[in-house]
Amino acid sequence: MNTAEIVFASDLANLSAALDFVRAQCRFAGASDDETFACELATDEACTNIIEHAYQGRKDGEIRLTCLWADEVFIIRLHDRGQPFDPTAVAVPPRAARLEDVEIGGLGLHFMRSLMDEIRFEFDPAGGNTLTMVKRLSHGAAAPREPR
Amino acid sequence: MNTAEIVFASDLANLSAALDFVRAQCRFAGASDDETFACELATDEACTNIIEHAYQGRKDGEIRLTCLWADEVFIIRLHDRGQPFDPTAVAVPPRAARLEDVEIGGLGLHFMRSLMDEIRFEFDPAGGNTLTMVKRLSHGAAAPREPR
Amino acid sequence: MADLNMSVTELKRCVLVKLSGRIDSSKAGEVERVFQDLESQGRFRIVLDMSEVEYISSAFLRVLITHMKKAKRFNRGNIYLAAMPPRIRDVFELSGLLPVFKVYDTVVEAVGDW
Amino acid sequence: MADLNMSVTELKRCVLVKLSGRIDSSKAGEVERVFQDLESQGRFRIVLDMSEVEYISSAFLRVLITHMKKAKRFNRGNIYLAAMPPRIRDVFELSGLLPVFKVYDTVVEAVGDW
Ligand SMILES: Nc1ncnc2c1ncn2[C@@H]1O[C@H](COP(=O)(O)OP(=O)(O)O)[C@@H](O)[C@H]1O
Ligand SMILES: Nc1ncnc2c1ncn2[C@@H]1O[C@H](COP(=O)(O)OP(=O)(O)O)[C@@H](O)[C@H]1O
Repeated sequence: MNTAEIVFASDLANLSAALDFVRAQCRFAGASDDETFACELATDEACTNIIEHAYQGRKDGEIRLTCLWADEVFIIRLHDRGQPFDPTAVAVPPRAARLEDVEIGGLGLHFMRSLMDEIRFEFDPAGGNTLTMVKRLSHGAAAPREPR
Repeated sequence: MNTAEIVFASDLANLSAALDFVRAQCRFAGASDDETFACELATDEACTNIIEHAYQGRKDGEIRLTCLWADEVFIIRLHDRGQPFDPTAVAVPPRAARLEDVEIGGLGLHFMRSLMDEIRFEFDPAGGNTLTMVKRLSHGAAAPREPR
Repeated sequence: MADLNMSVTELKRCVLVKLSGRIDSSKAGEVERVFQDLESQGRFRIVLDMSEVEYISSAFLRVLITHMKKAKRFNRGNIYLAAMPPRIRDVFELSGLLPVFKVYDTVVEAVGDW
Repeated sequence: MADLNMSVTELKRCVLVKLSGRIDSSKAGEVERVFQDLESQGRFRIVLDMSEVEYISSAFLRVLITHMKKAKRFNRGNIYLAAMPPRIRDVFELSGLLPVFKVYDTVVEAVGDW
């Protein structure tokens, strides 16, 4: 299992660089463009939630982003020490046919669940919150660039 | 300190991907093109030595490549379980003015020493061999892309 | 890699806003400012040229919904979406919000519909 | 990123070998094979067009020295180096080997010198 890890402050100003980082590791792991897009978008939503909800806008919280990968799988792990929450209480936002009925928000978790093959939250009062998101890699289009 | 790590077999066929990996982390750490080139070349020479000398051509040895970086520094660490050697016994190859006098080989360590700001070998009979190479980053030309 | 770029062109019957590059959640606020500027000028008929957008997140969709609601108030306008790349369209589809948008294959068709 | 590419053009008085891309230590063997092929054909007057080389390591220098020695034997030829990008030239300089090479700014000058 290969790993790459960065630690950054819970400031939206750091988000683009964090996504660049995920993209670089995805490319290296031989993920397709679609798989890379999915990993980036899931990371974006997860980081934004940590910044806005877990750290409630505080800019000095610590976020640890770890990518782990092997031939067929790419794993993104996010760790923070902000507020825990109950993900099972967050429902898929209802589909609205008319603009007036659209509720603002609630899409982030839906995107993470839809784009990744598996997502898992762990809340440890002492150790902090850990989100693990797993994407299976097809290695369909591009040849894997993983050393073996 | 941010980290990125891959493990690969001591087969030259894995070298290009390992260099791609180092390059991706250098870019992410905000290293300049020259600093990136230096890190790549030092990694190339170090890996080639591990494959040819430490593992003596065996293709199934394990090489662990770790990049660590913070704002001003980029560190490359290589770990193997092959033969140790005495780096202090390796001299700078003598400068030759005529082709006939040029000795084949002996440039790898000279490149590593010249291109990096610091290099350090540790040989542990139980734990294996660890090479640590340090490059200071100027952040001169390009803006650092490191989250902070 | 391509950072977010925005250009605004005033046409006869609407305003054409071209977005290019990556609109991650930290960049959605920049798009929001463009909509706020247009609203403060009383301009509510908008066409978004999405042809060069490489990336969006739910934050962009949130901005879009908020300002589309404002634009449509009193029947004064709307935000039409034109020339979405396939991967961007996928995100709209995943959101379930596609039915509430007016979507056009080309910028010409969108502008021509005002 | 750019992989190694090689092309060989037979000119009247020499062979022009153009190398492009990255020649890391795992690729130096591919360059060596081109030199071996030329040697087996009795072609020893060589110009290397380096203008599109992005990366080299000591393994490439080793190959170059080995085959330059062969080329120069019996005064039958040499390997001239043309159009080195600055960063590649830095590596040659670091090696201390620059004095033993014939280096030309352009391919035309190198070919014209045979
Ligand atoms: N990391 C988190 N920490 C605390 N609360 C969270 C976290 N992620 C999500 N939530 C809660 O779940 C709700 C739904 O999140 P999400 O689907 O991302 O939509 P949005 O953030 O747009 O409201 C949020 O409003 C918040 O109350
Ligand atoms: N990792 C290593 N393990 C064992 N021996 C090594 C290692 N690196 C270098 N050496 C020894 O040091 C010598 C000089 O190495 P180097 O300067 O890289 O030149 P070259 O590999 O071209 O001979 C090698 O010939 C070898 O004997």
